[in-house]
Amino acid sequence: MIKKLIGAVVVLAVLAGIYTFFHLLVNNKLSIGYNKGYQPTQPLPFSHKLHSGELGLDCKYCHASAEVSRHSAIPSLNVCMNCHINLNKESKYLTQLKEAYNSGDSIAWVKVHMLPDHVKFNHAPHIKAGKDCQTCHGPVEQMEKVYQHSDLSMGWCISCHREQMDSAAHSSIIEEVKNKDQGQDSKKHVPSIINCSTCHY
Amino acid sequence: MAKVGGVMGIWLTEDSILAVAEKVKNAGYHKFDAITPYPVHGMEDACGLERSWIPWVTFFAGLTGCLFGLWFTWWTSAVNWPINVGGKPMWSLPAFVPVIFELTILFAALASVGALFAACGLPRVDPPVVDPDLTSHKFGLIIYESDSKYNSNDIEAMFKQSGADAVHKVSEY
Amino acid sequence: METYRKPLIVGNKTLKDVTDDIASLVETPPGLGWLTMILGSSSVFLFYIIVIGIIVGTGMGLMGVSHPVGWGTDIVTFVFWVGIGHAGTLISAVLYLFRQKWRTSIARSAEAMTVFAVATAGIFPIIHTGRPWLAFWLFPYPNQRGPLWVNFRSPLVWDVFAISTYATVSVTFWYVGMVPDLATLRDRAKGLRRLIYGVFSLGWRGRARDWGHYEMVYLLLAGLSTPLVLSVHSIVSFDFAVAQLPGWHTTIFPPYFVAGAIFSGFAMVVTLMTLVRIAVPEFKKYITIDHMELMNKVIMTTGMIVGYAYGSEFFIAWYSGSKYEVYAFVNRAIGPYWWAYWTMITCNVVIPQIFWFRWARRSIPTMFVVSIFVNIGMWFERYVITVTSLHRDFLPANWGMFDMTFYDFGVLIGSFGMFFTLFLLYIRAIPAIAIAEIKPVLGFGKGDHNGGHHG
Amino acid sequence: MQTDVNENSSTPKYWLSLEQWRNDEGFKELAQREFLSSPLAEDNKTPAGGWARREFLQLMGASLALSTFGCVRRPVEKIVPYAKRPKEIIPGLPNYYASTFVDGYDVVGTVVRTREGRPIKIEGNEFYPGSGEGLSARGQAQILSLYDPDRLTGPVQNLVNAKRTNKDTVSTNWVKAESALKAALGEGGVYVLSSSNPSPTSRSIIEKFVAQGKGKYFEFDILDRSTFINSQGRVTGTEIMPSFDLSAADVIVGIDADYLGTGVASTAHQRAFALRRDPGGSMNHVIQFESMMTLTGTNADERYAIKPSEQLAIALKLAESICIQMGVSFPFAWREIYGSFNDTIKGFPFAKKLNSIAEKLVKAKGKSLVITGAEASMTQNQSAVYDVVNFINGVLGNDGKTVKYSNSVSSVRGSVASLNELISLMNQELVKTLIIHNSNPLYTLPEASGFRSALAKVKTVFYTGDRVNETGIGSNYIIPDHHPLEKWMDVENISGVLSLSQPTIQPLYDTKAFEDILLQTLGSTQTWNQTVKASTLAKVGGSEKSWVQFLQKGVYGTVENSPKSGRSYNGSPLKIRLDEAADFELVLYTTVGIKDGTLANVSWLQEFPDPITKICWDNYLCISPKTALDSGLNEGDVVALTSNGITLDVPVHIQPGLNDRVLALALGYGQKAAGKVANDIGVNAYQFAAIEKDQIIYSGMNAKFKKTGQQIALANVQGHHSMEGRQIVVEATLKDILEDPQAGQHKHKVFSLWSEHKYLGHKWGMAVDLSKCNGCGACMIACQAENNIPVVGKRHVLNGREMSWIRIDRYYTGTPENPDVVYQPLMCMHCDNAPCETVCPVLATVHSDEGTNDMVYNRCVGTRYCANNCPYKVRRFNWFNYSKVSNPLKMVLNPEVTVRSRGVMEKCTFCVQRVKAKKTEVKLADRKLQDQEIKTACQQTCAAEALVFGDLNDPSSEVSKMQRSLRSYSLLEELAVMPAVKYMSKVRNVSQLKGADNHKKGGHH
Repeated sequence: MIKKLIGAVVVLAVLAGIYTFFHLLVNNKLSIGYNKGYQPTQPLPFSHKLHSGELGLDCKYCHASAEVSRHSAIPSLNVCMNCHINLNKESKYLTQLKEAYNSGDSIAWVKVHMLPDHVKFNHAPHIKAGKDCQTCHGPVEQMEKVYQHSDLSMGWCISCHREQMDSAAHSSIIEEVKNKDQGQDSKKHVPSIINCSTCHY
Repeated sequence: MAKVGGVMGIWLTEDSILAVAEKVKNAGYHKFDAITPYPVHGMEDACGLERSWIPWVTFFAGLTGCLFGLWFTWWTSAVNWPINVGGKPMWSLPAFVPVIFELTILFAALASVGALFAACGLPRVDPPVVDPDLTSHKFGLIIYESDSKYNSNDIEAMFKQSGADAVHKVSEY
Repeated sequence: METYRKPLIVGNKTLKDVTDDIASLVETPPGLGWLTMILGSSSVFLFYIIVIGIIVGTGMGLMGVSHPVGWGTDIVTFVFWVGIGHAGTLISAVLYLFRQKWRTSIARSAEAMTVFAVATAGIFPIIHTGRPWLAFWLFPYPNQRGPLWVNFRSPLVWDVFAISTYATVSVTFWYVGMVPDLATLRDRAKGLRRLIYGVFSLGWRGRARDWGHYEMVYLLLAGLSTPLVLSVHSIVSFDFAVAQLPGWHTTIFPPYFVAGAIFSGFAMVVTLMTLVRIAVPEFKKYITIDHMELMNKVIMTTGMIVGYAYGSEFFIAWYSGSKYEVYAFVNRAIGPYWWAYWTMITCNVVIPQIFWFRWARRSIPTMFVVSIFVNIGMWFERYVITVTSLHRDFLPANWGMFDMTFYDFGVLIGSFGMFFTLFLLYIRAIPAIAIAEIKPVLGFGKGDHNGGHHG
Repeated sequence: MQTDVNENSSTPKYWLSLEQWRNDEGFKELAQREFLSSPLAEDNKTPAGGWARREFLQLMGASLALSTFGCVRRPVEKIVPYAKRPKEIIPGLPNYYASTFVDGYDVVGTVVRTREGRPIKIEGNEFYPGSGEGLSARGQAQILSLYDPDRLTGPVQNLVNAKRTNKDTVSTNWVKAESALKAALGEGGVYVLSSSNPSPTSRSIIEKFVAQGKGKYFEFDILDRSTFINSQGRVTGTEIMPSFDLSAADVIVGIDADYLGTGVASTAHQRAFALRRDPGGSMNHVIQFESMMTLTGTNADERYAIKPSEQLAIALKLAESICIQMGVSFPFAWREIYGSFNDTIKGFPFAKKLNSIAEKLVKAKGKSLVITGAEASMTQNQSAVYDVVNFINGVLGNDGKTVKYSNSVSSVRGSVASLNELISLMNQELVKTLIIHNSNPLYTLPEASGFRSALAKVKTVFYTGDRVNETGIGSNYIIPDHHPLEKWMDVENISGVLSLSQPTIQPLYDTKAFEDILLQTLGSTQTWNQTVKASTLAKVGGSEKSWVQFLQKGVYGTVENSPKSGRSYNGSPLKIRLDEAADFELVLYTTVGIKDGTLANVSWLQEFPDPITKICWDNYLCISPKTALDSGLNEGDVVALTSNGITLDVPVHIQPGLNDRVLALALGYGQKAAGKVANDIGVNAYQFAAIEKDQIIYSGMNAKFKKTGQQIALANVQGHHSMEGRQIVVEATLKDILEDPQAGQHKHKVFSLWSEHKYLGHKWGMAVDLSKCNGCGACMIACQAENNIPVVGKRHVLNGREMSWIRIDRYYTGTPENPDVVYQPLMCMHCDNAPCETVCPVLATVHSDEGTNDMVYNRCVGTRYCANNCPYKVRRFNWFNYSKVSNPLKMVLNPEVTVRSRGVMEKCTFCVQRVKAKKTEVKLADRKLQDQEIKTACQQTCAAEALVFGDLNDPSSEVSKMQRSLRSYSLLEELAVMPAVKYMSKVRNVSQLKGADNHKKGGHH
């Protein structure tokens, strides 16, 4: 009898376990096999904590193209030099930087946030939609050494896009569109942000 | 389960084992069993066994499989992530029938076999062997000591006079 | 079938004889014949593995498939093997439900054939994909892509469910039927063999109550397998029937495919049984000429059903009035692939007609040759359906041709290597005839009460 | 705004590591073996130095290399930012530069799209007069020639032998080469030979140079047009190449003209022509007499298959009956010759028609046009034919109306005479130094011309070509010029219209602008760039502002539109040579794709199926079905073709609609040293040509052939050439259409079993006007360039494995002797009820809520079920790892489109990347999307404007209007797949359709 009872309990426990695992996985609470937390060492120990956090530089001062282009782009060295041409604090890294700049052969930074080539992510519309850099990149202003904050899995993207689709703003657009024949007169156009071709083409 | 021994007789023909089984049943024994190398026709009646309960397992397992299939196809393609595929409705039930059907069969079949194992106490690591030919061409009948009328001598005598080829005292079967 | 009382097993075997006869094949060391056969088949199997390796490593382009013929040898051979895989369950399940006692002698091998045929077939859908290493995406497993599930509207997903269910259930069925026999072997064996058979026989004891449940489950499995086996080939036929391609888009496909499956399946059983009879003369007593004749009757009947399907296809094509449909079928008969079509007709419809003659039904060489032809014919049936429909469809501009390459022949031949290797191993490892099933029908047809009243 | 992309040199090892990463996905060497037939098969050898310095690769390269491999493996990736970023370059955004594509006489204004300083696509320049946004297949393909792996990476010296047949070259440096040139200049006797040079500045510099070197500058084109210009001179007194205004012509009669396909200004002509093929407006009537089936002929309403020797007879007959009807006197000098043709004319199967054709011309006088001048017209009597044709136009008063001499095509300058003069000078050993620029005479000129032997007498030969080709082998120094996309150039194609081509990338290799070399040798202080600017600045208005405007617009000046009064025409005596009728007359013609062979090493063009024959990767001898029957020849049988005492083995292609006495062979093939792609493909038909005193003969030569018994499989991308009576291309006569716009269509009642999905927002769709489409195939190459579509090579094409996302189906209707031809561009139909989606097990192809059929490469496992279930068969499968492109070809890839890996399906996406880009732009600018703001690559390049893409939910959009038209129908409507692409029926301006019976059969389904 006892045996049977134990057996039953074990079975139930296992079932519950499987369910929770799948639940977490499917709802993106759990990430397996993604680069989350990837924190490579860079050729120069550039500190976002210092520049962005303490000196309070705006992210988009260096990553300017994020607002207009798909790439937020690593700043070209002349951007660094805008300040460091005058800021002549003695440091071997700064001298390295200057050498690289003068010789013109730049610096090979290690890429932290890597999306596969079949994912066409575009920074500009996300910034336009009022997303903070931190939403995806995490508290960069506190990072001495940048690491990957989100797992950047497809589920992770989708979950956020789903929220947008369910948001009040979106449904209001739909309403407006429905009223104004197929949305042609409507100022806004229906965002199609949950298609495959939103990211894959 | 606690080990239960008893007295086992061995017979050589199907007819005799049937007869013996009848006899033992009529003699008022309840805790006894026949061991045959193949399903002997009419043995259930002879031993007074009731019909197997496994069909119920099969039925409900099948039902579960069916409902699960129904829910799963609906939830994945109409609720969790509805996608416009070929202009078809999100929940295209007719197209889901094959999957649901297969799941029904799968659940039912596996559950039945599972039930069989449970019912026959399989798998069993060290099955006692009284006579290796019991799985080939001999027939045995055992009366367990747990039976209220159990008396090894009487039983042995009965087996002998009903033409047992051999009679063994078994510590466990 | 039992209108006339002929013994199912000849030679007045006692129960012990039966055990000894059947067990001996497993217990005695293999003969030269078996060794040569296994050597041959396993080397073909090895070749098969290499060919697949090259294809997967380099690309599907190595095979003949192209544009517009996107499916070729892989799918053709897949359907072929799945078809073969049906006879087993049919014999063991459907005939069981119909209380056809004669099935007992061949059921075990037929089921084995099913299992191996399905295994062989299962390889093809995987290797025919462009990226086989991702084939697991066809299973709806929870994932971190949204989650992204599968398209339950696609016949290929139906296939995944059908084939895997079928494989599972028929293996279970086969194994459950095997347990008492394994127990028999266990009790005859010593040492390591005893251990192995002991493990696989799961400690079977054969008490009356066990047998009660056992027979019930066997009946249930038979009952479940019957609709399953019919569903599986129907679903395989949906791969074609659900598409809108002229020549595929046909409602007749499910019954037509099932009939074809039984047809080819029985043919393959006859092929194997004739071989087994030659290999193990003692089995002639159990697999008698009567058994063979009964199977030949089935072959002839299903052959004519298939023939009828061919005919009605043409009628419907003409009757539909769709010019694409009409063209597709005219093109089959007199187009560039006429040879395939007429090979199919000859092998499947014409040749089996010889079984109208009793002598043919009862002549081992004849039935062997015929069964081989039927298998060839059934392969060509799938070839005709797949290739000739694809190579000329709606827009003439993208009509094309399909030519088999070395690799196509490689997988085709190789698959036989795999199948026969498995079957030969089975013959030596597992009682090729169901001992526990055959014993009850020993006295059958001898006026004795066993089974007598099941007519 | 010159692109001063600055020079950062990166670490090459970075690239190698990437290559290694790409290589380690299994069985590579097997794959290699598989690819031997494919031009993509080369291993990734990096040319010395060169591309590795390009910073954009540092930025984009990683993502390109990653290809479509899922999130499984993650190599360490590097990002190398610019050291000093050029302000106009924003990573991830394209820059556009106005330029000009010079392709013989088809000069087109272009816009070059660059990404991170790397040109990736060429598009038409909407401001350019005539062609507008249209661009030919060759124009689209030019981009790939920039990244041609066989280009020279620096100057080389050839250790020539007496015969000038030595292949061994040693690389040299510019100092050596230039000093050699300087020495030669001092020595005198310096001559320059080039093809027609459309750049005034360049010409003036060269002239200055040869003057210094006491030599002369010769211009000569192998596809010569000088005889036509001379004829203009004889007949009118002004030696010019007039431009033709097809849009003003109601009746066009062509006598072996190919004004749509390969002729002068063909792109512009296609646009003008299409304007008059709209049954809504006034539709022109087009008549064509031709000895080879040309693109023009297939678009004609009436087409007559003739042989070259009959041109003159037809021309004279027309001239005569026009003169009679107009009451003008038929030139006395011609009567005798005309008389001699009496029997010939009576013999024509279309003899009776000729008078009525003349009638039509006369009826439309001033609004008609008689035109000729294709290679097929270049018989020994070409000047006579041209005289008569020019005379007819004069008599009809078309001059100044449809024949415009005010804006003559001034880029046509070469002449045979000058070539012959040069040869004789060389033979007299007066030529000490010869500089060969922009042409490949040792390949194009037949041995009989004696050019090679003459060249042997020249002391030093400089060649500015970009590879060691036939001419390169024959010259002492090869001083590679920049690629046109790397170079400044001012172009005056139509007199009075100035356009510019500006560098779009830093020179990939150690090359030098030819003009720069000359200037340097002359000791000038100005560089070529400064000279161009200086000389052009003056013409465009002088101010810096006007210069910038010019750079932005790319064009300056306009086309004269006010009709000029006609010039006086006189029937000067015809000089003709008549020899007895040959049983076969050979015609050497040029194809739309390969043309003269200059871009032959561009794999896109080699795999570009010829619009008419649909064959690629070969040239072949076209014979009529009857000839094939009589001589027992089948498609692909090799024959030994003999003419002018030369014999070559060529496979035959059976071409319906060819005169039974005509054999036709394409020029531009059979190159021996053009590069890995083009070498030894086909035979060199130039060998059959004859260079005479003042004309080249390409047509009408006496020829015979003998069956050799060999077979060559011709890679034909089309399986079958008849519509089998199915409703695929709906044809109707103008008359019927005007009565019933639905003429020729058979409507089907289609309904749905379930409720349709709603498409709020946009719903993308396309309309294709089959009456406008002329089948030129520019869209195919445009699509290839835009969407990174790989080339697979002949062997795979033979297997039906070409990858084109948009293809053009060509069907013949009517009889094989004289068929009508219809073209049908076919791309993914983006069906609302897409059969492909339903059967995909893994949801790799599904519908977007903007109505497009999305294809997700990275989800695809490659069951190919979708392709089987696609009734249009527009899906293409990556049978091998085609995307494994060698450098520098890799640089042409469009970073906006995923590079597909092995084993995945691909297809037309409606250029979703363009849609996305525009939508983002609109979103960022908070404005609304305008109709026609988004153009797909195929639509954009289509000079005929036959393809229109847009939003079907917008009732006012162009595409909605077209799809609402009663003329439009959906292909295979009865399948109820609801395509988002609709076709508009093909309208012919004739009384009776040749394929009419077919369509009756195509009744109900």
